[in-house]
Amino acid sequence: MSVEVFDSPAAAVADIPDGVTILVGGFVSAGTPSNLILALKQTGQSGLTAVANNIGLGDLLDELCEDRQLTRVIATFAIRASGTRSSRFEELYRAGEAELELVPQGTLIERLRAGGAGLGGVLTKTGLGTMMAEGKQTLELDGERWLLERPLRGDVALLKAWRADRQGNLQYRLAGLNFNPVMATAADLVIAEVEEIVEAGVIPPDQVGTPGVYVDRLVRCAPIPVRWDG
Amino acid sequence: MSVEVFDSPAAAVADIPDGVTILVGGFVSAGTPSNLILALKQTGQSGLTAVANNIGLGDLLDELCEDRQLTRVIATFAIRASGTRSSRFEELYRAGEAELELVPQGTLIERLRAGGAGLGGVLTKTGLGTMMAEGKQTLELDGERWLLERPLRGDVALLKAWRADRQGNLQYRLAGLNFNPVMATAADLVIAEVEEIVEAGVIPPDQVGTPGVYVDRLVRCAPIPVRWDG
Amino acid sequence: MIMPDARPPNGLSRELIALRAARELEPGSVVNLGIGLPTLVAGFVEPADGILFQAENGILGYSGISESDFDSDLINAGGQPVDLVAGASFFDTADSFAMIRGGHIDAAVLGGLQVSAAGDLANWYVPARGGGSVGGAMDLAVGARKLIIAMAHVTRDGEPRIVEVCDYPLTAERCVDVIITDLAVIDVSASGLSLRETAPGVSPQEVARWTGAPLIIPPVVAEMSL
Amino acid sequence: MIMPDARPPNGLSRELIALRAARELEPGSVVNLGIGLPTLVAGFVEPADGILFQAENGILGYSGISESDFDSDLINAGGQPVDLVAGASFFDTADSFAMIRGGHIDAAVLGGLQVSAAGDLANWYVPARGGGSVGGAMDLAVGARKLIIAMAHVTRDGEPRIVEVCDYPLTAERCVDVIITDLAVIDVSASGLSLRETAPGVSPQEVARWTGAPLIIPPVVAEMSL
Repeated sequence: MSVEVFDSPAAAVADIPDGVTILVGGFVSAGTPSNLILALKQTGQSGLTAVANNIGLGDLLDELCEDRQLTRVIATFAIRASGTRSSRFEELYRAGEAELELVPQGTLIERLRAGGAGLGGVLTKTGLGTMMAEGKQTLELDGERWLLERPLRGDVALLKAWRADRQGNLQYRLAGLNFNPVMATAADLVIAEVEEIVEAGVIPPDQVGTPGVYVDRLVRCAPIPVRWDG
Repeated sequence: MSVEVFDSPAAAVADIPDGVTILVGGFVSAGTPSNLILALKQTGQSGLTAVANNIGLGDLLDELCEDRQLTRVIATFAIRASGTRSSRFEELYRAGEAELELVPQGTLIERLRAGGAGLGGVLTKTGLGTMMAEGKQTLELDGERWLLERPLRGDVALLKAWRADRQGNLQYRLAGLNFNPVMATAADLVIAEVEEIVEAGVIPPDQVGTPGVYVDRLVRCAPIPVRWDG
Repeated sequence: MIMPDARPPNGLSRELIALRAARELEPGSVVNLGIGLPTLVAGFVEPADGILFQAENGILGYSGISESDFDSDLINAGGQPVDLVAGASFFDTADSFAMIRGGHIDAAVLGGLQVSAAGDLANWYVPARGGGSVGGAMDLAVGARKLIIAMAHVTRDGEPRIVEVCDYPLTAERCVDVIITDLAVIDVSASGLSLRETAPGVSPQEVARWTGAPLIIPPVVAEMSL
Repeated sequence: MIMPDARPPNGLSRELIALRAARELEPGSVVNLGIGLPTLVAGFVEPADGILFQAENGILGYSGISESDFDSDLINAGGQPVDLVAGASFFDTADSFAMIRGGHIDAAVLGGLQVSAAGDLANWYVPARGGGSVGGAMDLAVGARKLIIAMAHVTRDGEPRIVEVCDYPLTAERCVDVIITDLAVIDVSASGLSLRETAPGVSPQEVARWTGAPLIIPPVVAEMSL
């Protein structure tokens, strides 16, 4: 249960092995663990599967494609409709060097939630009658059709919160929550970058966004502002 | 979307028809809409189904059994193992005048969540191999067995929060959250009793427990302290 | 019926499409705006109408795009900085899509690549490009109580985007309620596509000519008031 | 083997069962305590051990029962008022059971009516009474990484509660890891029930005599240190 505080993002991700699945919190610029993503680039793990809302132009996650560290991406935003400029991921994808599993946003978060909450899946109408339903089980219940979506978990989760206390409790700011609280529940090793680490008790109990029980590693670093251009 | 403020709990529940399903927030003494429950007793609707965590000795919900207003209860705590004293509900239940559907707590909240979140059901291991699985569909997926639990919704939800703003946003205190935030999403008419009503903007956006979009009616009243004895 | 070498009449600008879409929103309703053109809709509602915008990344109650002061944690689903109204709230993605799929969003305005006569929507995948970006579109198409599509009436090549059957991969079946384009406002119902309004200077016959599916033209078709 | 007219030896009090159960908890672990006897466990852990108690109604980090100052919004799952530790947090029931079912609770201590040789648990339904009260027991039995049952070794009528096969309706199959009673500490594994410790003054043979299922008695069985 106890949380470990690391001196640097690089130290916090150094022992992540090649070939694992990494959940990456954040939505475009909000709540994105930029320091941890860049540390992952620096430490150079390869064969990674990334699960994230978005990978595109301006996303730091896209940087991991420069040295072909990502071989598979599960995301909701990946290939833009307009082809004026390509992300590095798009180039890898077109070259057949990286796979893409595109998932509707509401389904991605429910699959992650199921993975963290000990559920075997959820039934949704999202994706019925579309490419997203291909190869998936549908159930008809009381005359209504539903698509069965299975749980998704990561070996590692990289999160960003505003601040943490020494119990590992995380507090988010503004729209920095997004995927972070659910991803915190759905990985074996949870690493969070925060702007500040405070004593236990400083974060009011009703403002804890992620209880410390979910968090394994903390690293304090100045946030890297990101501005998205798709 | 707009929320209506009522002068009294009785006025807030007066037009609830007979025979509807009512979700009742709260967990024993915490976050329990005591004023609204007593108002329901006063206005005298009958043939009601109540969905609540607990109905037992000392629960105000049990008072609705005095005049046989409840004909069906869906709950997690209902009949005590020890029979030294009986609740009114237990008497009705033994007389065959009220039905009981007992549901594991984690399953009850997931069924309510599914009902509010547009999901057709969830797969859980809870209840597998027990009486709770009788008559329910099980799925075997990748060699693991799961129990399919279907959504649950109410016609009405009665909630208790600490305070509300004039947009209907609710803020809870301490362990007063429990079933309230999920039940707020899963009923057609949502009525909340609160200790205070403030202007929009007073509740910080990151401390809103239930966004106003879910809330139809507010009534300000002094909380009734409840002490449970099972 | 369609002449590929001809050009459609001049219709509304993107801004005016957004303005017309804004007029479609009920006072006091909760509305989600898709990326691109729909984002502009927020700029055309009156504060007095009390419309609350929901962003699927976890905000209820932003008022519009705020380019002045960028806080990377305060953005809409398109990554644009936003301002908040009094009474706004934040929540995580799970709660956001519970709100969307659960039917708690009164209306969504999304962009479109194609809409079919049955109200099927295609808006996330360009076959020539592959891969795709779906975001929250499929959940919004399934969950929003009213789905408004704001798009150009034809492609850059002059091909109709309103078609008998979508040949682009679907976002959802039978989900669209209203189509607002540079040329027209078209209602989608079980009986088909029905022309409600035309853009100023555009005739019902011209709309029909650039529409790739049967279009019901009532005896009286109003001109959009903008 | 069982003589209904005989009485079992005097074993531990409820408080000492709770104390022994407390010793079973790892420092720094996250623990859920069931209603009744298990609630007493919170009173027997050392603050220095940093054990965090979770209450399924939505608290992580309560320290113990606080009868002095009743706040109706600050209770455990048994309705008892509690104090918080520094670093506590509140959450709703959905998040609480996500934590429980998702395997994030290191250990749960629950009461029992019957435990079978295979580790099946029955603890929510007394056939003679009907109806039942299940609370979070089924979710905890399925989700907690280690399940400790704290109960009296026999019923008031002297019938064993540890049985070959439960005749009371089950809470969950094959879920129990350790049984702590007034007479013994018994480990449950794939190979069956194994006696680990006896209460002071109670012999392994006496434990076996009041146990309704085969009991493995290793060559050395420790006496509980309390």
